[in-house]
Amino acid sequence: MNVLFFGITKDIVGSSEISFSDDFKPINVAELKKQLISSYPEFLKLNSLAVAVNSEYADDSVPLNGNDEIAIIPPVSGG
Amino acid sequence: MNVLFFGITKDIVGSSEISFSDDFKPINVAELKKQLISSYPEFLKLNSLAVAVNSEYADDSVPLNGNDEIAIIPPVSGG
Amino acid sequence: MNEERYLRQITLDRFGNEGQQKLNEAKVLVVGAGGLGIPVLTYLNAMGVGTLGVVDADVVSLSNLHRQVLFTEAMVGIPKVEAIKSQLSAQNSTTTIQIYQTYLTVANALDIIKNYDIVVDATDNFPTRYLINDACVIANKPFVYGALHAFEGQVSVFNYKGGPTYRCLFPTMPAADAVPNCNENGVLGILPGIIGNLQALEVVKVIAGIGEVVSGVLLLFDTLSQRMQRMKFQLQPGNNEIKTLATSYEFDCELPLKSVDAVELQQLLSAKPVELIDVRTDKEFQRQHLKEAKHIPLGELTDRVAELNLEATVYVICQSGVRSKKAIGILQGLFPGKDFVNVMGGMNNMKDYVDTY
Amino acid sequence: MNEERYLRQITLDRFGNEGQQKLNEAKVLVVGAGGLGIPVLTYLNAMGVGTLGVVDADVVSLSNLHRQVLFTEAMVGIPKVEAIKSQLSAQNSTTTIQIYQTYLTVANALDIIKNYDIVVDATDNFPTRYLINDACVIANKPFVYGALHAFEGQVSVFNYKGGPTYRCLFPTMPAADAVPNCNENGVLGILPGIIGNLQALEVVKVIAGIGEVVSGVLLLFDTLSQRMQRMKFQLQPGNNEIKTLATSYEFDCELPLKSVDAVELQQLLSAKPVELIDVRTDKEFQRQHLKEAKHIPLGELTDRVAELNLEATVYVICQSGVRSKKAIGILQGLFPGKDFVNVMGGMNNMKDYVDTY
Repeated sequence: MNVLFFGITKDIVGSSEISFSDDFKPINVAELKKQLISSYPEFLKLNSLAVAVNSEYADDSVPLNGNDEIAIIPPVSGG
Repeated sequence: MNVLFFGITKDIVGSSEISFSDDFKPINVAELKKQLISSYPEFLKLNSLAVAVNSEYADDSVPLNGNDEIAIIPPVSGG
Repeated sequence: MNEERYLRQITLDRFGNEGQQKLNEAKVLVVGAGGLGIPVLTYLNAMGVGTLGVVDADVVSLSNLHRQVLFTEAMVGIPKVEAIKSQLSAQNSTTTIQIYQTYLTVANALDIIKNYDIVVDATDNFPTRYLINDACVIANKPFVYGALHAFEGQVSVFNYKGGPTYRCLFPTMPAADAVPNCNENGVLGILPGIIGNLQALEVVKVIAGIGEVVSGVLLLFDTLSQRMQRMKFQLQPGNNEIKTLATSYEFDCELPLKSVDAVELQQLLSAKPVELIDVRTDKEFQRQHLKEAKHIPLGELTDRVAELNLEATVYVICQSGVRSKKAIGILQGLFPGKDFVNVMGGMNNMKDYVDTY
Repeated sequence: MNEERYLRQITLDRFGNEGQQKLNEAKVLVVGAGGLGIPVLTYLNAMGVGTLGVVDADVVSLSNLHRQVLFTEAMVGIPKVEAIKSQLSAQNSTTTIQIYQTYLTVANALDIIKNYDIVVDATDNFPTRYLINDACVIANKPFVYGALHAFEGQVSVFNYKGGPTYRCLFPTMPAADAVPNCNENGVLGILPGIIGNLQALEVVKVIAGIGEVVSGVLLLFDTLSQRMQRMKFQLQPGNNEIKTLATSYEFDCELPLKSVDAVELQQLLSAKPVELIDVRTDKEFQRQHLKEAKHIPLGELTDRVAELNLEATVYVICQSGVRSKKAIGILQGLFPGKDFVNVMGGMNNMKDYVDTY
């Protein structure tokens, strides 16, 4: 499962994309957020974080499958 | 098989997309060009016409399959 | 309306005289006259939008010029809205240009917005973005959003014909230190040019009723790969039923904070020795710093607090005033009861003094 | 190089001082100072590209202003390259701006291009695009291509580090009447703004060596859906081995054609009755036409040739001079041996006279 990172989350993770092996794949969006927070505590501060699953906004309950395209989209403020 | 049209070809065809039923599906790019010319003689004038099959430039010999994404891309000159 | 002037648009199938007439009758408010607002205003003015409003309290600074291309060197120091009015009028004397030399606030937002058909969010900070969202929902106006981070930009049209709003994407404002802004993080001059032009395009589509408006879709543009991705999203119940503005749109986590501005700090520095901590990176510090500053990068602060002279009042500075607030948050946690003072606007506002120290 | 001025770019990770220094040392040639060239020049100048060259023979006209946003109303009638030099210098006095008030031709192309690192194709016609391609292959310079049709734009970087060229996409020039240009077809003012900015971005990426350059990929941008599609393509053998320019880049099908210009036609009209056929659409004709013109839309020409007075010399006019050439091609086929006269530049060049007739 591949996860793309945008905005500040790319800087936090230090990469624009990370892969989860099937053994550690989160079962849903809530689980994914938890895993990100535990690996990168700075995610805790991003109270408004959009997650896209296959190009659609996904709330915490949306289940994740191995071949889903996932994107982590934080708010950005610059202008 | 769906074909997307760009630039002047969209104006010639009068639509941004047309479908070929499986019975009349061209077997390759050369055949597709022939069918377009026979339906829309103005294609004859477009001596440089790029055809993309699944987002890759395709020369006349490339075979076409039912679920290919095809785009007809003419040169454009405006600036 | 001069036909000759707009001939190339009038000739265009699916736009024509009707599209041009709709532009001519439209009233568009642009909030923020920076990297995004400039291209939006420039193209809407040239294309023949009849009435343009501009809200911005700032003056032109030299470090604006690399991306705010309407401003000339001679305009550095004058109010942005005045510079814009004179430039836009020279390009198209038929546009009515209404300038508001102020920040958009809870007190003035609804009064200003009610006079326009569409609002463009071209600001550079979260409090104003959430204020625009709520005010547009209350006033029932669509608004065209654009925002940047480093090499990326976002575009969408919110509150359009019952479509979703900014809060459907990002329900609550991030903490003050969670997401950096352009002044802190930097931005390639061309990026706001691209994003602002994509916003101007959406404004024209909304006014003229052509094409698919980017409503319920967030566009994500990346300069490094030159790719545009899309995310669909829905209206969340309640977000289009806001009836009143919040009392304040300041950052939720705003600390009760003592602060000084550039002039005050300069007076302090010339009057007496002070404990001034610069929390920027090594690179930023080497490029330019105040003579009196003690350098402790933010990341090393907790490990190096022993170096602080806590007998004196401790002033904290960074590039724009955001990281220094964060540092003070950390220090207040370590030394409750002791006061720390933030240098508002950071080194960005110290530039007139930095060479003399 | 002024650090304060470019602070927001210098602060940016992966760009920094090195990126800024590379921009400062770069020399970029922009061919065409129209809808595409203006945003390219504006942003490259603001961002700190050290040397900019501009090739364009035209003067500013009123119908340019809706998309060529650097020109003010007061500049109508003056050479575009002069207007540009004065505007860009006011915005950034440190840029060296080299102007060439000429068309790019077989005679001057190699001499001009050799002085630059990168060429931007911001022209509005096929002959110049093919000339730029061949000259850049010979001179071994990358060139950043942008072009428009109605609501769509194309962007790519050709001849970059051994990558494919324009001829790998479109091997030979289309016939003169196969593909319309913006003057004939119309263009929304914002579209060249977006495409030009995407070109400027590629120039910066090539110079600074950041991100993935759009080489071997054609970007297709559609304003109505605000979608960007991509097509990959390869170098075709031989296209990077051009050693000399062609003798001429005129349209292959160029007809041996008699023609008059606006002034000559006006003299003819005031001197004697003439047979003048206007082949534009009903809508165009209703908007504005010459009193003496007989209206036969191009599509009806073959059916209505009986209406022509072939005893007189027949003059043919359209909006820009392209469809009238096409009409003459048809008429010459029907009446071989008879001369027909094209009105060069069409109604676009008649605007000073149209109100008096």
